[in-house]
Amino acid sequence: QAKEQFFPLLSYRTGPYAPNGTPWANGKQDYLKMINARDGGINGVKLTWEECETGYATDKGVECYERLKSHPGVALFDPQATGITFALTEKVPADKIPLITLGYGLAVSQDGNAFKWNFPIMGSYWTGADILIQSIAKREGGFDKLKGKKIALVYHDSPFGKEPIPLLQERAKMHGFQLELIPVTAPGVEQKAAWLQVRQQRPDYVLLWGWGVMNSTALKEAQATGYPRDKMYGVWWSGAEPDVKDVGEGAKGYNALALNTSGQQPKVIQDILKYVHDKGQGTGPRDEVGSVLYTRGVIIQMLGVEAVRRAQERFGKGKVMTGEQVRWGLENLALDQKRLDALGFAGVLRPISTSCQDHMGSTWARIETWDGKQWKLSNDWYEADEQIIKPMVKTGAEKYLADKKMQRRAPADCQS
Amino acid sequence: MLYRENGQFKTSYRADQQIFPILQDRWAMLALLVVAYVAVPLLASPYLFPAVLIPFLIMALAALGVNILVGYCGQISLGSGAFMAVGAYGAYNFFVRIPGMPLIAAVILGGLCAMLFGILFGLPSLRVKGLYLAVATLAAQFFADWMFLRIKWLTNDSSSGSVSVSALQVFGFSLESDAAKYWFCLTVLVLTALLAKNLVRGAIGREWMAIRDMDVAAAVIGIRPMYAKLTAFAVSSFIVGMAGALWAFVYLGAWEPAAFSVEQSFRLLFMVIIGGLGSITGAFFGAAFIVVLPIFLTNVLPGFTALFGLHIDTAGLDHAQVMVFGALIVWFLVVEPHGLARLWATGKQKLRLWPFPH
Amino acid sequence: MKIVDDPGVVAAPPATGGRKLGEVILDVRNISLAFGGVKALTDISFDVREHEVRAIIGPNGAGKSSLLNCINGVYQPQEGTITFRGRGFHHMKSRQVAEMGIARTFQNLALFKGMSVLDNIMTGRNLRIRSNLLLQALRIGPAEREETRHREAVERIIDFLEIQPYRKVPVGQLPYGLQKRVDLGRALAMEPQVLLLDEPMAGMNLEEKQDMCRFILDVNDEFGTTVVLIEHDMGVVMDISDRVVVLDYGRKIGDGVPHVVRNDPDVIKAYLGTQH
Amino acid sequence: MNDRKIIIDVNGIEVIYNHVILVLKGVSLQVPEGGIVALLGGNGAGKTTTLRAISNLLAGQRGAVTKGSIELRGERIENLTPADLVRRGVVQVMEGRHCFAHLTIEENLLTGSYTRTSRSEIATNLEKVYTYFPRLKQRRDSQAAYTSGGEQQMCAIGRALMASPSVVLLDEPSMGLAPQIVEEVFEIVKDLNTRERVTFLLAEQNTGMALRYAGYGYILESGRVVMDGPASELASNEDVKEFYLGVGGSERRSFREVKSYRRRKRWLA
Amino acid sequence: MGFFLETLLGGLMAGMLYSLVALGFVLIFKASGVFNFAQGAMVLFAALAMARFAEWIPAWTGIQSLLFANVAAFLIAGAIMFVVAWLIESLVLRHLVNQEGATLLMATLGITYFLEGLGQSLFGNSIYKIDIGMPKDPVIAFDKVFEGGVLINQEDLIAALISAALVVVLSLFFQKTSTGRALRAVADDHQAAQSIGIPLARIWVIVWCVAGVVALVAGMIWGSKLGVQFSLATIALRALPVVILGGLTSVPGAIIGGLIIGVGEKLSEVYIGPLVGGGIEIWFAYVLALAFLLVRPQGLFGEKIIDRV
Ligand SMILES: Nc1ncnc2c1ncn2[C@@H]1O[C@H](COP(=O)(O)OP(=O)(O)OP(=O)(O)O)[C@@H](O)[C@H]1O
Ligand SMILES: Nc1ncnc2c1ncn2[C@@H]1O[C@H](COP(=O)(O)OP(=O)(O)OP(=O)(O)O)[C@@H](O)[C@H]1O
Ligand SMILES: [Mg+2]
Ligand SMILES: [Mg+2]
Repeated sequence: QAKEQFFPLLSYRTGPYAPNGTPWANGKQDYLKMINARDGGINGVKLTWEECETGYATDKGVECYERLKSHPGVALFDPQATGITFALTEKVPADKIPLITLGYGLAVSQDGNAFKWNFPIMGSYWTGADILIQSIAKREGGFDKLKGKKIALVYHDSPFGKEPIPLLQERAKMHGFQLELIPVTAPGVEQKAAWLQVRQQRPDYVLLWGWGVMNSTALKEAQATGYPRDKMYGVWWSGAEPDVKDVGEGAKGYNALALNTSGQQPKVIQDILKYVHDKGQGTGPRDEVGSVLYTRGVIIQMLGVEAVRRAQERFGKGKVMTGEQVRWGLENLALDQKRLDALGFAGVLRPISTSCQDHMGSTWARIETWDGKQWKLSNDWYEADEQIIKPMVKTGAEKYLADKKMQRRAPADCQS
Repeated sequence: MLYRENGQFKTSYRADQQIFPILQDRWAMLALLVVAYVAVPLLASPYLFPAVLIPFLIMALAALGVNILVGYCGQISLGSGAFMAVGAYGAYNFFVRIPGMPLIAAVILGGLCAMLFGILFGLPSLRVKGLYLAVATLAAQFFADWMFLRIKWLTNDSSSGSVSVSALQVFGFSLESDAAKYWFCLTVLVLTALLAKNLVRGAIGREWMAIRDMDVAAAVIGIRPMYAKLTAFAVSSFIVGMAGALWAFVYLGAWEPAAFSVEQSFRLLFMVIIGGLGSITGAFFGAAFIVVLPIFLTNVLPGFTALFGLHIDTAGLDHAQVMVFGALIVWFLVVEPHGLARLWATGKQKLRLWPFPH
Repeated sequence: MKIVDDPGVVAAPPATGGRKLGEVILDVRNISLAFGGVKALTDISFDVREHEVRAIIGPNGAGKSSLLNCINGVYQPQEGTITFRGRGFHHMKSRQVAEMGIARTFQNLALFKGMSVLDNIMTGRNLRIRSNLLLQALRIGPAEREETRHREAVERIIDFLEIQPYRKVPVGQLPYGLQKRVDLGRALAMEPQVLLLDEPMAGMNLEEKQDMCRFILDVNDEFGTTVVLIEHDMGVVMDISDRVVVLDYGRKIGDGVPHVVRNDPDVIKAYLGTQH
Repeated sequence: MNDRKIIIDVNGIEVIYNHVILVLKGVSLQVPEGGIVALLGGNGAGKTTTLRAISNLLAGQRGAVTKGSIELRGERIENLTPADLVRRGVVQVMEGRHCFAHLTIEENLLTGSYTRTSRSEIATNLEKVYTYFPRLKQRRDSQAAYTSGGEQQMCAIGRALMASPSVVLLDEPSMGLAPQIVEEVFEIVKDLNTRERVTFLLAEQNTGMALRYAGYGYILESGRVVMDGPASELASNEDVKEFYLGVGGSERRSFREVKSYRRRKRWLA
Repeated sequence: MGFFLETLLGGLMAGMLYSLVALGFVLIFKASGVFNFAQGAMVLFAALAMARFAEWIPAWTGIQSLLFANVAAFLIAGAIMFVVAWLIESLVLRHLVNQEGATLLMATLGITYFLEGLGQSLFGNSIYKIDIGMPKDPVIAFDKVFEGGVLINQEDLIAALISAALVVVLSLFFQKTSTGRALRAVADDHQAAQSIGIPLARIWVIVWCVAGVVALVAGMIWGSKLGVQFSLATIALRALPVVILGGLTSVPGAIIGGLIIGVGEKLSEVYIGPLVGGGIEIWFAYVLALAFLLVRPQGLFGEKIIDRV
């Protein structure tokens, strides 16, 4: 039996969210291919994978999970959808497989003491929303300037879109700005009423919390109603190429959160081009390599691979790790700048270090702006304000535990 | 000539009124139950249970409910997803708000919530008919979608609108294992199917079918359209609501309103039409077709194309799967417009004549 | 009305005219019905006596079916009243009419196509079902017994109409003539006091018509059921009806015993044609 | 009938509905050019099915011809569409009216002339139908669904005539019509037959009437032809007299006096 | 006041865009009694074809003219829709003559799946652009009359005009020609239509083809507004209340229904939405349509539902 670590890849290359799901899924696959080609796997353990199409639908996602979960050598699942994450959160403890939900999923699952198997690494919707408010405050010249301002949240009417609301309400209370909530029914192809409301309310800023076709439609409607694009701030799921390419000049000035850079300069991307695409084994088209969502896929997969590597350090190099062991690896990630540079991710993202209590590891993000042709990253990094988020996470996690009649993990549990 | 009823004389109307008047059918049914209760759990893999069998059972239950409304009473409904959602969230609220609420009671109470909702949205059927009604029932669907996203109380104040349940128990037995879940769903399904069968072959069932086939004539022989339609809505949405509760509690464990989206409504309608309108067995065939076939295709197509040396990527696979699925629907309809259940009945009829052609 | 067990033994019916008719059971007074510009019925009055066979004839489009529809509560006449056993109605609800014991058959076959012959006729008993939904679902005790009781009654009708072999056949697949019989069976299952028949013999050959006449007369003789009959076959009308109403263009142009009506020049002109 | 050319030749056909119900068990019949042929038989004998087989309308009923052949003027027609047949002059008047419910009577008639292109021909045909059925003219603007049963029957017959057919398959034309209209319908048949040499194949329950106007007759029982012959011969046959004409023995019997235990004598089956 | 007008106008124009999709439903229903669920998939399919060919043609021919690319792509997509119509007739409808509505509905669902799969595997599943030179930026009118003026979306205005023109042409076709009458006859009774010589096959190809072209126009306009990708098929769900409110059998009904739904849904979202948390427009549209149905069960202009005994 060959030593193989198996990565189940849930993806959606079809359906309403396919334009965004595809580059993401390609990045994930290409990274695995590259590791196999360049390093021969992790310490000699080959990486294998299987893709399963969810179409962003929960029941199909669950079916995929059930199909792939008992595959030998399963490491972790990345559900790629908020709805599937909810369903799997209930299932993984029994199966002992960790979930990695980079930049999405449940905000409260940052609390590793309550959510042993969930890893919302690098950010949740709460940290994202928090950073957006920070950057707006900075633009205005301080939090005190937010007083009396009006900020509208145009959001995908689903748990994904609703997650940031509690945080924004908290911030609104703190700084005295007015928060307008404008839901858009999924998938978001008809937004006329929403933008009429924007026109009526004349908010100073619009936060865009969309996914898939909703983003480009929102930008087009903004153009059609004459709302200034540079007053619009999107979450990191509203800041990729498919969201703006089609709008082109019309989206000029629009800002979005960036978890990562884009472009083909980073060494890891170069490696992918060299070891995978040059060999004709690329999953998608070559010019998509290095795009925003593609790079995010690469990062997710890198975290998975590093978690396995970390686990091997403890449980035995060159062995196939179990889900439980990989979970430990995810909980003890220590990707400092040096490590990132070595991995070829210099400048792509900030260092990450997770712990038993903190399953997020990093809450840093930047703002990028669309100049009509491409995304331009600003150099200011923001970190979500712990003072605000921590208590909220704690209360949320407590409620979850109470509902489930579960206990917080004992400190001893963190050692296993 | 193994399968024939000749020589089986009924000595009373009671005997003739049995669900399976033919001896062979009774044995076959018994065998089927034994297989379902004993053999399947022994043979099924850890994948089959949660990914195929349980969704099949729950969807068959839902299709059964929809079939009562659409197939028996002729009121085409596209709001079944909403009834499922009401059942699920209704059961959820009873389950989490009332300490010690047993699962079965919660599921039934969820069904009752769905029943009230169903009656409410069934009221327009007194005036609106056919496709107009079908489209109008979408109002229920979108309203329910909205309601569970917007009214926080219904989701126990969860910030995102998604909720979860765990530690399910039935009469003190834990429902953690897949086999236990399977048995539970199977039992609910078998019992409901039995009750539903009794209803449709009894007086109320005849009222429904009369309304479906010719409502003016039905009124003339003293059937009250209002009563017949509203009971159909009530019974149907009760069953669909229970299915919704099971889908949420047993299959998903955690869910958001999108789990019961309009696609779900459509899928349920497909099931009853493909399976056979106005047939209890049809619900089973339909659920099998719609739930199992895509999964089967996804599992089989890559191997199949590999035979020809073709590699097919996930997207291509999904497209191929969807196309084959669509083509099969059309093909089955061309072969037998009245659904798989009718195809099955025709097959049985042929078997009865066998080895003679006619 | 009780359906007899043995339909074979039927006493020879008394000859036309010599029959004893009862009181007026159904009285139609000054009924008018219009659809937009079309006057289907204008000021129609006639009565039906208990136990009689009352025929309604008239050219196509004269308003015969509409008249039955008014009695039945399918159409609501704009004017006039209908009195049943002394109770007057301006308009009636279908369900009320059924409860009072008026049943009917339809010209264009209004059977429940997807259901078997047995089920179709069983629907005629639905008014009498007493067990509630829950009992029916569980099918225990009283519900089961009730079902069996009604089944017996229906089986007697099936025997009577000689359609035993088709019991379990979906009616949509039956030939036209048999469907007409099932239609009659469904009406009979209601055990009505008044039976309204709309062209029960259309599309039948002679022998089948004879059978149908026999059924109608048996019901009439045996149970004293009053029959109101629309029919275009004059032979049938002459032979089996006690009194005849003639309609033309929504107006009544004749009313009386068959041989009188038949020789009425107005009726001949409007309906029968000169050949007869 | 040997002196005339055969226009429709049905040769030993079997028809099965729904893949299992065998209805026609080898029916053969010939219709001579310019003739009137009656198809008689009790309920469920298979008359309608035979007509459907000829006009190729079986598919919509999920029926199929499984054996035998059907020829129109020597050409096999099993694979033609009903529309092709209409263009070859064969039109069927379907049992049970089948008017287009939402169209007015006049629109119904006009759709009947779908295969005709000449405006003047259509206009003449329409006039002709209106003279045949004055009642239709009165109700020309009402939707067909809201006309009486008899009016619909006239509409169905008239609609078929609008196609200027050379062969008409008439299924129970007299059903639901008032006596004098029945008479008229048969007069129309005779009229068209003699003046325009239209061939008729008519399935009828009204045996007396049918045999009076037809030249030749076939009697069907349970999907088989049990007797055929010139109409006059059939009309004088004792069995036919007794069972179809009701004049068995000596006199016409009253419907009131028919003995209830008398059962039909079957020729076959 | 200015804002109210603006909402009203926005609603009217959104409604016209719905009508365009609704029209496809009405056409096929009116002409064959089939409730064509595949209409949404046809919009997607046609739009995908048009978008991709408009992209490929300059690459193949070397001619860089946008106009040429668009016209050629439109024609090719139209031809493809013709082939689709022909295939649907000969592979599906032909075999389902005289079947019940539910069966036919189901068959169109099968077609929906097939077209969605086929469209995406032939033309790709990413997001594509249709650029027919629609003006994207708003104009402000009446800024002298109201404060802030009334904002008018030129793109929508043009689209609304196109759909109005289409509706006029099609209603004339149905009312005035003998083919129009034949189509209505087919919808009433397949078999009777066959029996008097109406060639169902040809009729159906024609109708589905026309519906295909209507879908193409709808796809082009919506595609130019939203970009062409899978979600375009879901527009059908927004058009359904329009169809039933206007009446399943009425071409002008599609327009009036569209206007009523468009206005109703936008006004409700803007004025009632904020009171109850928003997001109500989609169910409000359905409830509005339902309310109308309670008064007229056949929709505003639909043919009366006939039930007679
Ligand atoms: N669509 C169908 N499916 C199944 N069986 C059918 C169908 N149509 C007719 N039959 C059967 O075929 C047999 C012959 O029917 P057909 O309609 O041809 O008789 P018919 O001679 O025209 O009778 P009638 O005088 O009552 O019209 C009948 O037994 C009938 O039950
Ligand atoms: N619902 C309706 N709407 C409009 N007109 C109607 C309606 N019902 C009946 N009519 C018209 O009323 C007149 C009488 O119809 P009715 O059906 O009562 O005639 P009938 O005497 O039964 O004729 P037939 O012997 O042909 O069945 C007809 O002209 C018919 O068109
Ligand atoms: Mg009548
Ligand atoms: Mg017949």
